[in-house]
Amino acid sequence: MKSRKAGNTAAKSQLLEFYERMLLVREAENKLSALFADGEVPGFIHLSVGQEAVCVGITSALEARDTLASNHRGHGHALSKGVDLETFFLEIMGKEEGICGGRGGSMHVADMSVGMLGANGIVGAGIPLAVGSALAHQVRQNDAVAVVFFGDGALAEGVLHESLNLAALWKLPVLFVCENNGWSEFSPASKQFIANVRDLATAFSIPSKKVDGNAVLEVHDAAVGLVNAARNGEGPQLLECITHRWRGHFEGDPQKYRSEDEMSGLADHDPIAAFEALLEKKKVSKADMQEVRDRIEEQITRAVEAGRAGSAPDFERAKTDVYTVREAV
Amino acid sequence: MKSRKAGNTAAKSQLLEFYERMLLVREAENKLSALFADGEVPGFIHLSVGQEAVCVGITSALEARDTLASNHRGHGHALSKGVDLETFFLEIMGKEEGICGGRGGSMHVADMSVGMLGANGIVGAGIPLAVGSALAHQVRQNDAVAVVFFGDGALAEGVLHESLNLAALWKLPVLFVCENNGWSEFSPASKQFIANVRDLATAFSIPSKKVDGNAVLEVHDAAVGLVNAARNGEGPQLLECITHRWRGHFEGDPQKYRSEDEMSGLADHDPIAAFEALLEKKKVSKADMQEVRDRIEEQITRAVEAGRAGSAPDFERAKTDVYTVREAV
Amino acid sequence: MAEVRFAKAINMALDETLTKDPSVVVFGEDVAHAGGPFGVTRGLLDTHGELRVRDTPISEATIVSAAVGAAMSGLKPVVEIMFMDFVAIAMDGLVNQAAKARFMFGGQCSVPMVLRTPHGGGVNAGPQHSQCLEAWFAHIPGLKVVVPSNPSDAYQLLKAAILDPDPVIFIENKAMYSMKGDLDEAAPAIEIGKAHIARAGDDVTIVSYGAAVNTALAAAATLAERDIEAEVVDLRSIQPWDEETVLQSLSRTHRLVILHEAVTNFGVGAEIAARMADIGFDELDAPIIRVGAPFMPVPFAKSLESRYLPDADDVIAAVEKVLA
Amino acid sequence: MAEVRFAKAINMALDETLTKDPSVVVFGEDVAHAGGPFGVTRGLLDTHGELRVRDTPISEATIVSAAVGAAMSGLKPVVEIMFMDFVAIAMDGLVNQAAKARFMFGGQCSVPMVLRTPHGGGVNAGPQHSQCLEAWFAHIPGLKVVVPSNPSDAYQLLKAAILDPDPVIFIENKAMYSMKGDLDEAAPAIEIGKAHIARAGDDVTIVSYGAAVNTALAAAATLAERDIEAEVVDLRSIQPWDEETVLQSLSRTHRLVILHEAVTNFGVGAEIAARMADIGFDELDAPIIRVGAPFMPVPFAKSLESRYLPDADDVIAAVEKVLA
Ligand SMILES: Cc1ncc(C[n+]2csc(CCOP(=O)(O)OP(=O)(O)O)c2C)c(N)n1
Ligand SMILES: Cc1ncc(C[n+]2csc(CCOP(=O)(O)OP(=O)(O)O)c2C)c(N)n1
Ligand SMILES: [Mg+2]
Ligand SMILES: [Mg+2]
Repeated sequence: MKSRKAGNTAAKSQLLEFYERMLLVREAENKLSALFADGEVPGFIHLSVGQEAVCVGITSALEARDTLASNHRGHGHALSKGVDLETFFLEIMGKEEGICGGRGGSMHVADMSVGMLGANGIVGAGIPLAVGSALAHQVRQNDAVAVVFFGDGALAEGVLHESLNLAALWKLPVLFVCENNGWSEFSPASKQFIANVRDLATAFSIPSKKVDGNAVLEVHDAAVGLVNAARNGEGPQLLECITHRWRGHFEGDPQKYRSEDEMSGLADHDPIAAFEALLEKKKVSKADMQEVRDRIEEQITRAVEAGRAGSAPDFERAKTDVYTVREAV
Repeated sequence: MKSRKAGNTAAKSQLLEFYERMLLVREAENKLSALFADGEVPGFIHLSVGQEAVCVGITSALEARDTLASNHRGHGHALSKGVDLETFFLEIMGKEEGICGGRGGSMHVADMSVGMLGANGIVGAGIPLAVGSALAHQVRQNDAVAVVFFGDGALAEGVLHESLNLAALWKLPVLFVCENNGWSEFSPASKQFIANVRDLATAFSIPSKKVDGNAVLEVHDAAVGLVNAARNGEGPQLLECITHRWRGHFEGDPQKYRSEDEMSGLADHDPIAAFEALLEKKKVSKADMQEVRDRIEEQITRAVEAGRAGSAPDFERAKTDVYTVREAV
Repeated sequence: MAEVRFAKAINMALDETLTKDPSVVVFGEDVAHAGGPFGVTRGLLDTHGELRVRDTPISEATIVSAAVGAAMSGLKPVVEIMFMDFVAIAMDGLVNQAAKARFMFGGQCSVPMVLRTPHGGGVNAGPQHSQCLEAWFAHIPGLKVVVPSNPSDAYQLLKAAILDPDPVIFIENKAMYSMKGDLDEAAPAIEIGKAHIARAGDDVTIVSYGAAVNTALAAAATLAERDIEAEVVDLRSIQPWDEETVLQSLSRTHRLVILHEAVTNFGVGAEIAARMADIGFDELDAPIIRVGAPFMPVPFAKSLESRYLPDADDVIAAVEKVLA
Repeated sequence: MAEVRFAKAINMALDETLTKDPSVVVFGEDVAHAGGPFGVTRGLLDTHGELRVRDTPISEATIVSAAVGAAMSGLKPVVEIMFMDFVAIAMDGLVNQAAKARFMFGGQCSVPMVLRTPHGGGVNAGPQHSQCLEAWFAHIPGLKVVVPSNPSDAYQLLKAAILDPDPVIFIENKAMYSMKGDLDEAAPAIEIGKAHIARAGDDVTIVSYGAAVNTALAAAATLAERDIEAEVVDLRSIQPWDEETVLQSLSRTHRLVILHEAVTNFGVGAEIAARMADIGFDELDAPIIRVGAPFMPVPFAKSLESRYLPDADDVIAAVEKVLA
């Protein structure tokens, strides 16, 4: 999905591609949720159900050479940047054939071949990593941009401040994306961070925009503009996407801290349902949409099968990945 | 120096007190410079010559119970908060009778009895310490305020961001004082930090002011207002003081990175000369001023003598200060 | 004497000290309203109020340094870092400030704070949520480090840590939170720095701390079936650590195995082995063997993590080696 | 073969690698225009330009983590943390990111970065500007740690570190910057992980690294006057470290003394002693003695710091003890 223009003028095929990407993320995570409940996924996983428009809207504005740093809630970032679905499932199910050999799991999905520099278990850590990646692009003059996704909770980490400053001083090609879903674990954003991220960006002379993070075309259009600016040497850019976390902080979180009102209102913000309505308005046929849904379902079924068929990682092999082993000269 | 009102209405005695405090800091540091050159002060020292109006203007707005966290350029902060001159010299000269027993030296002068929580060798570190101290004041409801001094270079440290946020969220009684002298070691502020500290404060809903940091009455008046606000439960406040570093980053720094123009212009910003002119205008007699100067000179002479007479710290005794040794029960 | 879980024992110590001492405050990420990520601080907010039990933003460096500043200004903060891996962001406050304040200010002040943090694997939390980094702290003069191995010790050691005038790192093995054990609230206080003989034996000394003590005890039980009587020393505190007790045990058994979950290389066990290879050299009849995690990050997959974590079989093999 | 100072040797290695490899970049606080706080990076900006040699703001955490991100995206960053004490702010980038990336991503990438930082006392810089914290890094799988003891090794080891595909911590003892030594640019490369016998001898093995190697050599010279021939092993690299060379030396001398400037307790020497008390046990004829700094912060005053730092007399006393 390379085209840099979309929005209202987007062709039907492109609209269907947005749809397919969002569905892929949604259905992959719904499946992970089920696998987790059944004990087929170890550890803990953080789902981005309800937030699919953010990752899809933004990664669709990127080129393959662009890099992406992510956070703990990174499934959508990874899949929409192009990580292969089967090796993705294999990884999260802890298998040797996983994209990271089962060493990292959900919180560390990475795929260097598509510029996905990794999910990250340390809140905020992706921010300076992306700044460094952008530095590499600038020094190597390879016309690439680095993007980082972080939540509203990460705003409180000092590295954000340091990174905004450094990126602005050095005019680095980096796009800061704040996925503001209103929650930081079990605490509401209002009790976590008092400033507005766009005011911060302004203080650091970083252009910024705020969009409805559940409207994929709106996200995409904004991202296209900001990514182009970054690519054109205009320095760092920031995009705030307002969205909603549907599930618990992690799977298994009973979410007692959220009101019934909030929970029951979530469906009103469904980025996928909203996009389906838009597709209908744009006269995309039900059959076309169903075809996409069928394809996704089939892909996920196959990926889960692959995941189940994968083998338990070998300890001795894993041990050899700590350092680079060079051929004897 | 307890009065909270000064400025244009200040009494002559209070004006003379400002003068005396500034002179004390200036002459103490000039003497340290000479002692350092002679090898009587080990390690390295950072002088605040030219910046005396900031510490004096602010500490004169504080009560004894208020606490103060400082940085590497902390002589003025310490002396103006009330650290005894003799134990101050003894410390910096590395003597057992020093306020810290010669264990810390210039970068760690502290005096808990006057609420001076310590100079600090880690840039930015005083900021969250002061936030914590303010938390203690709030929990203990002891009507005290915490103040922290930091330079323009410290603005780039992430703890500033974290501390502004936490202090604002918790409405802590803390005054953030940025001593903006335009230099961070050998680098100009413009290459170090792109934002304006007051814009940051605003982003965090923290009231702020900016003053000519070389005009002691202006600093004092602003500090009185902000300290009162913090004390009255209005939460954190921020004061930016524009000033100038006269000496090198540390003693011995040849300052090749500064232009001749800048160096020769420094004297125009002398807070003490400016204040002398003001005193004259306010009809303070030359004799009164001379008396102050004589007193300071004498005090410093005595302090240096005390410093020289101090003893080399005892190693075995120093070793026992690592942990609190409790009496056997 | 009641049976309580490890998490609850910590909660009781917090509740009790908050009640007794108005200068104790508790803060950290999600510790107040949510009662802590592992439920350890549940109920404290309701009982002790918003002034003293607080949720913080995700700002580890400032959480720790604010605790230092508060401790220098009359409070006794007990702060939490949610996973020990995250202390990497907060080392300045601990190492350059808390650990040094007393010394560098010539004994003018102490820094009576406690940092609680969970270490350890076993829950497939992966390389950034499972580390055991206690060796870092044990290397820093000015810090104390305690690691309880059961609910009763957790309760006692945390109370001792909060009472202690110096900064104490209190380490909780996260796999132990639901472990049950007897808790005698009236039992005499535990002194920080004193080890405990968790099991007596004459054939070999196994020194350990934290959750691994239970692994050592399990190994000892199996060894006993083969008539090998292992003495298990639970250090309880690793800084300071009780070298006298270890030396005395070694002087009886003449054989030493050291066990911990942390990476073996440059871990806490290295200091114990090194010290005994000095002051205990004449007592040693066999090489000192350390059992710990291999030199690699903590892996995610079950098949990897279960091989990664040292277990009773590893201890038994080590004991067999020193007895060979 | 020219005589150069330690600082200059580092500068030469940087200059040479910047020239040869366009992916090498250098950044840190005041490293570009000012040429570094100790003059180590002088001239690099002029020669290699603003794109590749940069001054940063005072943002240690971001300096290090940006280096990691840059290393994952095709550069070989060599960054500086001005005093090792300040790495306390930057541990996340090193420990949770750089050290783990290769492993947790299943070998997909390496992180070819170097962190240069000075440790050590001797200049009355006080408790927050003098620490030797290398044991922290040596404990972390995924990091390498090298510590040169003279200009020639500094030159060679830094070149090896920059060529190395994995993250390397390169430690410079700040008291050594003006030390002079011969530098042979054509000498064969030094392999990271191999120790060097700095002085041969049969009576006792003294293992050391960094500036302390020179202290060990001084002690050995004095001991030689008394017909005690000490073998001095310069580890050069402490992670990985060359246990074979140490074991071989011990197998000849049967006596082991370990020396470093860092605090003894839980220091690098603990690992060496512990390992030799295991694999070298049968070779040992005497207790292993470690010589290092006492368990206290580095004090400021001259009378204190000179007592604090381990010196040749301390080594001699230790050797006498193991020979007694
Ligand atoms: C440094 C660090 N501190 C704390 C945590 C624990 N933690 C994981 S996610 C999270 C909340 C993050 O909130 P936000 O950034 O808004 O992302 P969201 O979960 O809402 O997507 C916290 C506190 C962590 N992983 N890393
Ligand atoms: C964490 C940390 N990084 C770097 C340094 C080295 N350093 C000491 S002072 C200084 C510059 C500080 O500039 P500023 O805050 O403006 O204070 P000023 O010296 O101008 O008073 C630097 C980089 C340090 N001491 N601590
Ligand atoms: Mg959130
Ligand atoms: Mg400055």
